[in-house]
Amino acid sequence: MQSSAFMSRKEIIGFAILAALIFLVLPAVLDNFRLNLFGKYLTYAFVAVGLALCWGAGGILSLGQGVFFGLGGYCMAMFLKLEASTPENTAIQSTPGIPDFMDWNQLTELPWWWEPFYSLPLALLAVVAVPVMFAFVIGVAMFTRRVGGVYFAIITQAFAAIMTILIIGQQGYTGGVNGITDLRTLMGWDIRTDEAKTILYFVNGALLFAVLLIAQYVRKSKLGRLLIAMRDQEDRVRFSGYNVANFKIFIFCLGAAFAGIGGAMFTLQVGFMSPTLVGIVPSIEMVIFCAVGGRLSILGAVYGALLVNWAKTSLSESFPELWLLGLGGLFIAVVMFFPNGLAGVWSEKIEPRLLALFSKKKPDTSAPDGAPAE
Amino acid sequence: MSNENSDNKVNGVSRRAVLAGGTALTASLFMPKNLRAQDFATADINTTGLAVTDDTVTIGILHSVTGTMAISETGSVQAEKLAIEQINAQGGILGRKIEYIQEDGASDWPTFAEKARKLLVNDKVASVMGCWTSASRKAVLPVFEQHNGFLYYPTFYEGLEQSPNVIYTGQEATQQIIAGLDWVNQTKGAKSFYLLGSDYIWPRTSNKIARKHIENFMEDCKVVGEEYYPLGHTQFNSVINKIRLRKPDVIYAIVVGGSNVAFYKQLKAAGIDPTEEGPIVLTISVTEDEIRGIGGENIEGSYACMKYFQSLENENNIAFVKAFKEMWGEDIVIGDVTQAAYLGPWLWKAAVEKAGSFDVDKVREASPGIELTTAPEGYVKVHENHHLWSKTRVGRAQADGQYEVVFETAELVEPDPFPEGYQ
Amino acid sequence: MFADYSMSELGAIFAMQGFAGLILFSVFVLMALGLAIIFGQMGVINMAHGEFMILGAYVTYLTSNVFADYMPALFGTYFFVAMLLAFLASGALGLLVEWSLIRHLYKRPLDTLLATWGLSLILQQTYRSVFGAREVGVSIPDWMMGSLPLTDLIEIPINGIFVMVLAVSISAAVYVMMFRSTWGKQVRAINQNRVMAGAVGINTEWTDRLTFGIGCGVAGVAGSAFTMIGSTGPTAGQLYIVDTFLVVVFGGAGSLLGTIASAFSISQAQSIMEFFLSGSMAKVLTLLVVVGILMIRPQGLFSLKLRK
Amino acid sequence: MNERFILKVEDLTVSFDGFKAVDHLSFYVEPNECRVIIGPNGAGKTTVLDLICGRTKATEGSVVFKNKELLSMREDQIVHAGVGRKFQTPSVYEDLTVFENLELSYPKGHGVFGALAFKRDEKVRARIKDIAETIFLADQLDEKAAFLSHGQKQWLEIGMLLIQDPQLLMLDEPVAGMSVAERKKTAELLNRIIQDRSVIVIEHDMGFVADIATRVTVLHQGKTLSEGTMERVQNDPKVVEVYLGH
Repeated sequence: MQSSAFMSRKEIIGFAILAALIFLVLPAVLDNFRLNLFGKYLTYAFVAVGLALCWGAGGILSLGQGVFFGLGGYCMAMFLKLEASTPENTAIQSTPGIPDFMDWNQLTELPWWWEPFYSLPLALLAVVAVPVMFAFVIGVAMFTRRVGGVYFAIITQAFAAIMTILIIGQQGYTGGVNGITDLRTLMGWDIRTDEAKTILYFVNGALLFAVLLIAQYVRKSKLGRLLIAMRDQEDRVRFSGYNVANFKIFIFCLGAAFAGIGGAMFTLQVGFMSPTLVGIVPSIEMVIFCAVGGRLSILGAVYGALLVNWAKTSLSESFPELWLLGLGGLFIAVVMFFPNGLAGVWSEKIEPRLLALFSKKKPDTSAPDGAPAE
Repeated sequence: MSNENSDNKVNGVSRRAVLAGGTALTASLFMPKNLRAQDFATADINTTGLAVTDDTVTIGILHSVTGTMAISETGSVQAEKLAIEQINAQGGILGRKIEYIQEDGASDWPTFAEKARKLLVNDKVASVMGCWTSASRKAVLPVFEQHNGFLYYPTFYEGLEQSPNVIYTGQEATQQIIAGLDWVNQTKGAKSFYLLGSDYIWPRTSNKIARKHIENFMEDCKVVGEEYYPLGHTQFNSVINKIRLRKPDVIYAIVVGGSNVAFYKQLKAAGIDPTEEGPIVLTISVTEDEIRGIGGENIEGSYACMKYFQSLENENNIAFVKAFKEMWGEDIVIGDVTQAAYLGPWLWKAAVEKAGSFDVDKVREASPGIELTTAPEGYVKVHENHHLWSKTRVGRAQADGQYEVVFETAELVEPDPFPEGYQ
Repeated sequence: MFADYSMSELGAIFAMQGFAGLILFSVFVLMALGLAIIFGQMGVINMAHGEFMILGAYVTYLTSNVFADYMPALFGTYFFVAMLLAFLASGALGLLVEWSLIRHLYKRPLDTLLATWGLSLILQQTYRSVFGAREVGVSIPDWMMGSLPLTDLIEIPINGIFVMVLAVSISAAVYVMMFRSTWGKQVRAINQNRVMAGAVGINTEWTDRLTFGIGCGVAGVAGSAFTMIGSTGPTAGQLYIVDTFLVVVFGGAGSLLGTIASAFSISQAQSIMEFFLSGSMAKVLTLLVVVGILMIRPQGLFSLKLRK
Repeated sequence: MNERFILKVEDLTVSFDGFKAVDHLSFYVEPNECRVIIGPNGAGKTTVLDLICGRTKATEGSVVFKNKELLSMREDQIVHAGVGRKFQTPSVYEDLTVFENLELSYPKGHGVFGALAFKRDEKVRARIKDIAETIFLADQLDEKAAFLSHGQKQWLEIGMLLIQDPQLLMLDEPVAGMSVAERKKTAELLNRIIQDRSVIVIEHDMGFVADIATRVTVLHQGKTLSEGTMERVQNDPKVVEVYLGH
């Protein structure tokens, strides 16, 4: 009979393997520098998991996830920047006590909307709330008017462009193209030391697992099945009595919240936030992380983010002039040959063989190959 | 995991080119007496665990080879490699050959930070030649300060910064702006200025300084317009019409990148031809490098304010241009930043030799006061504030893509990254 | 702002500003036409559209070099040859891409988006390896630069006129192909009902390929024309992609007339706002207004109300 | 209010760029009535159903169901009011199992958070099993809908409507594309489920129509051509001319 358990045995094993990788294997084999790098990659995994829900399950492709990642990251960065801009640290400025880039832009007092970011709880709330509010406004406007598919993708991409131009243009308030840099401490705790980075890596990993568990819950709930139903037969869902727009708005907001958390963790681990993470290119790259991992699989999304970024770093170290070719080729290969990404390769190619290897019994591969006869 | 980089410690440059450059320079170089490696025990000159062996020292090169900034940063990489080859041909530093690890910042600021950390933490490089945009420098700055690295930064920039871990071999904004404005006012009688720029911090800060100077320090002069366009903008007809409306004596343009090409082509097509009567076009953002993309015929007659032009006629520069072309090809051009990047390894060499050590703290201590008599731009000197004393020059663009130098300051201009009265 | 100027000066400025808007309009039309064919008629999202344009620009660059080296006497006319070659080169690349990539993805429009983005990265790197990271300077024949003084005050840039003429003639050519040729009929038939079109004997495979090729070819011509006003470098194509898609979507996909109307309204809005506001804010406002209108009217400006 | 009719369609009009697909159409449906709409292709049959269930927005007119105006309501609100709609081509969720297909139609947990908190309890299981037996799919509960035959998909969709227990059921060509055996079984199924509720059916198969119809409405060019019992309609000369006669 139907099982609606939170996780199947296979999924428990999958989660356990990923947990072992993130919490045991990587910290054991990587030096501090590399571990921090993987911590950075894992922040993209937050976005990729959100995309696996929005796009993989719900069929909503957003090319503007960088906006939410950036908003979360900027909220965190604003808090850290205020903490770093004590009057003592900024004594050489014409207005001490405000962030340095404001001083360069002749601002003489902190803009009112920066004030809440003196408070850590408010800043942490904003990390999630600001991207969600943004996603909510976009979602309500677009989904209630049934904008979907390609149009949604292009309009969200336009948002990424608008956001970048705005952040760069309003540099007195946002730090402009440089971003918000030189972040030092979190409540007095120096985030730049090796120990801090290691701790942040584990915090990041724990948060990622929290997000993964939420995603798993959503996937396994009736809402998760509804998303798949909507992707395939939107009208049928509507005429089964569901307000389809609400579900899309919810999942889009959830994806935005995940991205915001990822952005905040990025700021903490990398030490700054800049508009280059908001624009069109990073937003599309985030989609690729998800596609490489397998757009249907939330665990796959994490592996996708790790793998692509690791490939990017090592390719650009060894063949700096060729990595774009590799990345471009990867995009095409995934779409053309592995539409279900790593997760698909695993479940279609590797897993059956492993099973065959471990159980002496011949694997039962006879999937139903057509509609049953009358 | 950390040692896959041996591949890019390249030495694939023709020996002839290096030797030619090397000998040409020796003639004019103030050479310290020949230093041999065995005179300096590695343990003495490297007490902090940098990548120094008995016969090599490793430094980092960190620029964008890919992405939008690759256009600009290529020249810097070439210049730095040339300087390294020449130093090695002369016997290296403290008897040690310089090897380099090149990393790609990929026009992406987090990548710059990541690579900077890798160079400092994993590769323990003794110094880094790198960065181009302010954003990339701001991104790596905390990394350099945290891990006590030493960066030579080649680009003219907006100032407002002075890090103990950076030597700024390009001009800060006042060095590039003030003398040029005074010159155009005094020799051309210009009174009204239209400020224009790409929308980011360098053009905005530079225009701010320009505006303060025009309004506070130049008699009867005024700014009649100030305007910014997004990076990558390619349609300038509207602003050209606005310029027509305001009839400024000078169009002060700080447009960068691809926008530059569009701006000058459209300016010319709109009938504002700097070779003829009409507004003077003065820029601080177009070097010979950029002219290649714009096309000499499209910018001919405009003035640029820099510290270096390829056409400078002094012995140092003639030798430098010759060596550069032999190494990188006859049709290459050399811009202001490329020259500044070339100074980096030489300044570092001088500081290390003065300190008698590769230790960053000692090199930093030795740096102020370092002089180069061999710089292609002429004589330069490191200021207490880690910027260079250098001359400001005005050049007029020619159809062949070169600048004709029409003015240079009599004295070296003092760097002033936090200018009083300009903030 | 206008207090110090005489009426005739103001008139002249506004005339020129109107003209600037028309040039921007022509630029948008050229950018968007190729995409309107590909996206509007085939539903394929070609994120490498900008790179096809830049291919046209590079072809123009090569042609100018060949003319300068071997036929300096004919240099004044090379641009026409270059545009033709740009069309052929980008079109040929388009055919190749359709054959190797796009045709496998017709049922997955969002996947074409990803695959063509990958393609755009590959093309960028290829341009960089072949032509170098720096922008190349394309020499434009003298007669195409400079301006035409209409009155003492009004000057019209010649390359602007050229771009306008080109936009009009290419639009006309596309219109004729679309609505007068067999190919156009087939394209529209396939757009309406692929299975039926196949059933009545239209070679849908070849028509698709040709459509994609022609769309890319038009992009190549646009890129060739833009060497007069913009830059030619490996990543220059990226600058166009957002504007281009917005123009097409705003016009209502599938409607050539809509694309032109949308190019007109966006260009006029942007050009007017640029005159009164700072450039960056004008751009942000234009994009916001377009996106805002699209939210209210997702089908774009022109679209038929159809029975489902 | 007049309680005689459960559904009152009055003056309903929709035009697509000037073409009136439905033209000032009025008809009334009584409780427990099975109304069959017939008419030539393009008569506007499917459009009428689309208008009632909110899939297409009407240009003018009114549709009143149990004293509620449907035209101003969203699709899901119309469903909650008690109107169920089956599409012409079977539309089921192919990636989900038969069980899950039915479960999603179970009238509980229709809000976002309701869906998140929805529990698959015994009551739900029992009801789904019950329905599955009705639609001959009790043995296929764990199978993905994609692997069902065309006829089975039609049944599944009907089952998805039944589980909501609508008071007005609208079926668009429920036996189209079925084999003879399936058709027979479907007729049997329909005869069973049209008890206790009102039904509007679009159908071409006259034998089938005669079997189930209480009253028949003949549409032609968006207007009512004739209305009444099957017998009366069949003998209407206007109908014979445009529809049955060719």
